Amino acid sequence: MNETLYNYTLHLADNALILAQRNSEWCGHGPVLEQDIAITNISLDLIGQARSLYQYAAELSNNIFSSTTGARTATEDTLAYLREGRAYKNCLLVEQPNGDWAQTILRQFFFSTCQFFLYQRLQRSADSTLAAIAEKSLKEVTYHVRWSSEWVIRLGDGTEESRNRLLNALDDLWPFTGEMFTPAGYETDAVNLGFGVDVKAIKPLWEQRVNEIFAEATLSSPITGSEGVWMQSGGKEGVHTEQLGFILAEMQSMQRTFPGCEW
Amino acid sequence: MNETLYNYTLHLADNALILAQRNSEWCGHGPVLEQDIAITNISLDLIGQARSLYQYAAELSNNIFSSTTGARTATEDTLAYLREGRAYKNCLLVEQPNGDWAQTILRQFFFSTCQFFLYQRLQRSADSTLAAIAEKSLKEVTYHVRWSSEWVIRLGDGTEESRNRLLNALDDLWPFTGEMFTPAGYETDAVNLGFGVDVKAIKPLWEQRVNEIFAEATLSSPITGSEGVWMQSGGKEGVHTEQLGFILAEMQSMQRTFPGCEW
Amino acid sequence: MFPMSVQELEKIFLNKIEQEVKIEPKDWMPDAYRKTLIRQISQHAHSEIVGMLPEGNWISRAPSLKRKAILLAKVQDEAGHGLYLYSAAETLGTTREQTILDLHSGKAKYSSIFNYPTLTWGDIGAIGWLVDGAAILNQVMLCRTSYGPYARAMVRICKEESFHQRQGFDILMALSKGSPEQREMCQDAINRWWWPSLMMFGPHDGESTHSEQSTLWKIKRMSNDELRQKFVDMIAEQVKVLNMTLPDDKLKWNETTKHYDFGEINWTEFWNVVKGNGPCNKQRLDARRKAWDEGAWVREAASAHAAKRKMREEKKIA
Amino acid sequence: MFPMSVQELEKIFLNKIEQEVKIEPKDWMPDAYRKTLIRQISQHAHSEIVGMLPEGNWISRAPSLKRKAILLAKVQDEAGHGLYLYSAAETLGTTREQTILDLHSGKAKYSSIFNYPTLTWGDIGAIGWLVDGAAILNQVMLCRTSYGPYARAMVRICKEESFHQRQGFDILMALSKGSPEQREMCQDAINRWWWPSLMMFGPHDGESTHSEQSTLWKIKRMSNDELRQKFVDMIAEQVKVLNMTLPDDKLKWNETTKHYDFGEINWTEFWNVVKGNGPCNKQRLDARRKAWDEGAWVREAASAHAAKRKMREEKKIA
Repeated sequence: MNETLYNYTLHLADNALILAQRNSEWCGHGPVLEQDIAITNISLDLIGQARSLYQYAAELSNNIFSSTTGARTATEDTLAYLREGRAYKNCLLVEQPNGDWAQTILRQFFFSTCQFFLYQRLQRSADSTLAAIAEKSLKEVTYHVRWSSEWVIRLGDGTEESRNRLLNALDDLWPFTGEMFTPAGYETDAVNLGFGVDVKAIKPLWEQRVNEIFAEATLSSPITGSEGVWMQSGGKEGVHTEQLGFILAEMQSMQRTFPGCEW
Repeated sequence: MNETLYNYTLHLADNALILAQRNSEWCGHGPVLEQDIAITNISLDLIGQARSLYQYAAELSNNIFSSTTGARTATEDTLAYLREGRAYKNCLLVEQPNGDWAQTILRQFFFSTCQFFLYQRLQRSADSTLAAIAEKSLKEVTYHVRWSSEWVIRLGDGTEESRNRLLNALDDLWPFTGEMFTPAGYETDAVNLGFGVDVKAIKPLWEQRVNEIFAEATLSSPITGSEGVWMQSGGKEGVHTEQLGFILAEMQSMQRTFPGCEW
Repeated sequence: MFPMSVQELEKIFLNKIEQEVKIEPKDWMPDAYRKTLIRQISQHAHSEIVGMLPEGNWISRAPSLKRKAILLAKVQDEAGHGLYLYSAAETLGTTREQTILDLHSGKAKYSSIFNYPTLTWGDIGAIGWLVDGAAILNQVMLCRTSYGPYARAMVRICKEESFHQRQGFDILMALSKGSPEQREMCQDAINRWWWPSLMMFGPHDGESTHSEQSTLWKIKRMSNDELRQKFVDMIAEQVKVLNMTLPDDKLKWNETTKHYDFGEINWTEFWNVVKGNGPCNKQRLDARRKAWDEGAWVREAASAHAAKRKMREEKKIA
Repeated sequence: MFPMSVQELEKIFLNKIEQEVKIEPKDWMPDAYRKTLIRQISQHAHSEIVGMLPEGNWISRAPSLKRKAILLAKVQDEAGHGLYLYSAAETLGTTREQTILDLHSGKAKYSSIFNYPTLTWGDIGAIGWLVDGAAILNQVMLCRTSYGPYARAMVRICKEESFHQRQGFDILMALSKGSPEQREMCQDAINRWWWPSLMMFGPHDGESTHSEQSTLWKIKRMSNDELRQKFVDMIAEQVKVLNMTLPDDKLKWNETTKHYDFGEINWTEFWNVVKGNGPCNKQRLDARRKAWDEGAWVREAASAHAAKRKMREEKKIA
């Protein structure tokens, strides 16, 4: 069971960290000062979640692998900074480039809405640590959903340009939404073991919320409009897009250049 | 003397490598297939030069530091991949972003024209290895100058858009040209020791060539037009722009992630 | 001389094919032959150009200067191959620009293999070894194709490709002799690229749309399945040198056929990627379109300058 | 009531200044006082906003998750400070948009310190310790400035800034206790940031254009040189805790003055950077302009949507 729990926890942590890393690229470059602050805030919340999850994963890892001779002690930082791309388990959606504001907003809306329903259920996880992290994070995620929903509405029901940009973003990002609801092996196992969330069961809730917000944004439903669109997957199992390698090269550069240092 | 020679050689190598790295970003993304090939070719020539120079620097380094206990043996790759930004001695010009084609062309033209006069003199260096590398490289650099000159002329005397883009590039890059002709400490020492080239003496030749090509491009002289423009410097002494850190984080990521491996 | 009837022309054409005389640009040829060739050659050209992208992705991160130079030169070679092939297509009455626009609009295809991502340095080795390896078998056959300019382009390309395959194998060889992480990287890359490489030979002979006519015209001289078997036989031996395995538990030497048996390809995935749903289809086309669109002003400037220069020279003469 | 004469108004105003009563937005104030404040507050706001860039440069590469979060929060605080200050400037009758456009056109200035590049992680520590340290001395003084909204903004800002300074020192502390490379990184950052930090206090008192009038109006309550000396005295002590040195061989405790003596600032460099010739002046302004220009459609969409929503609500009511 512990290895499933470890992978499951890492997957949640990686999602949070990679999206935080992406969002933080906006810091100092946002379209409005208030929104620069808002997206940075979301980034900070996500780093906070990632840290709690990595700390827990490190604890699990040290228990699992403690017998192995010479295995280095895991910490939140070894997990974040010393795993390669093929070991990262985030879904493809969160590693997609920031693009313009519409792209960033829609990525956040799709992800946070899913994360909201997931954490809601994870609060009842048989694993009390995961349950506690979910509970603590849910307030933040509720805000992320509200903020990104408002922006989807604003852009969809704003100017012709903002509407077109949002539709372009939809084109780019939609194929990456399916993966969130297709369980990886460790997710299925986690459900069976009683501590994981059944992502398939979340899908209709997510779709309903997406439909509602799109309707308010005066846009037609992306769900009915995209039947037959192929869904990309692989991220959760470590097969990423070419984006992730560059994210990690930059993010990990200091830890890789100066191994074993305290900062 | 050997340490001056080492630094002097590294400086030449770093110039070649960083510009090669920048140019190689075009590979597969050029505006015309033939030019994609041409810029890649220049990149390849520069990597070749960098390799010869790093190999020589490694040899010098191993001689200088051989007595130090436990010092790792230098190779072309340890010099390229395991030095940090503050140890890199390339001039700021070559680390500037590719920008559009005009930016890339003008950077190449400014740099290659300087490199041409420098290598021409370096052929008569008291150091026979440097002289040999210069001689071998000069044919390549002659081509780089011709190719980039032709493009400066084409863009300057092409459409209104291409002319404007070239002038924008001039605005961005001009402040980085002065550094090429302001000797760093090791350059002055190298001149005194008889193996280095006096970059101050090259300047009028460079200016004349630039004037000629700009005139052919139906543009006014950037030299007379830019009196009083402040010249940036620092790269040769390891104080770079914020660009270099990102170049190295990406370029060195494999060697840093997998230390001590053979590839 | 009286103009010949189509029947007579066709007879001469088929006779040449029969006699292994190359068809040349100025020769008469059936419309369908011309069309098939334009489609195939430009598809081949596009594959070279799009194929620059997955490998190009690792140029900036190549782990040694030597590997960087080799990789850069290789990707450059592919650009060169693209040039030869666009020129060969032009001898059939199309233009490079039109051919490229067909790629960008999605009308023309390119090899599906390039719609997979390169995730590690090991992939650069695997592409050289497996993808170029598969391509070579096809290209060696095409050196004897019936259309002269295409056959001659292939001869030049083949020389360089076998070089590339060796370089790819060499990358994997270094990994296979390296640290545990490097060996893992090697096996992982082989695992991910093996099946897509097998798909490069196209559908089974029975299901291949254009194959029969192409064989009659000697554009194609071996069937998809024949070439694929040849590839499997070759790679199954070479992988032993690497001390790695191919991800197929049905792979086994068959003493009767003197060939390797192997498992069934996932044709759903194959058709799915062909249809545009591979992991990188959109990304690859977007990258090509972006390069083309952002290069428009450069091409315009070059021709504007050429026109000005020509005018000035004419004035001088007058 | 009869309107008062300018002389009378000015008397009331100066009396308030005298009595340490804050001037508030609706109070009468001399035009020059208003102008000086607008110039100074918006310059201060721009410094916060432009100041996000050099530190923002290291967010993606922060060497631990904790440091990443701290840095991100810090840069975000600076955005917040920018907001307070733009609001304070608005109470004087300017708009945020106009203020920002003045920055982009080069009409308004910002602190020159942000025109130096951040080259290593050590620079993030040095900025926190030295740059924020210098800023705080200035800001603590400004908490008692005569214009109410500015003084109150400063009180909020000061609380956060001293936090930032401690975090910066903490980064350097970790480096100073670390590997030889880390210690070198620490000393190198101090070497590069020391002199520019001293320049932050502005020219010598004799050469400072706006100082005299500002002091009379109690906008400014300590001279440039006084503040600078205070800073040197503070840092010269703290650097010992780091086991590092300041790059000034004239730095020495003076028993007579009970202050540290220190070397002369390179004023040529100072004026040069102020004039726009610092290593990053162009880069910083380009980045701000780019963010603004690329955000234009977002701001337009937001106001278009707000207008639509308002219209709909009015319709509902009607």
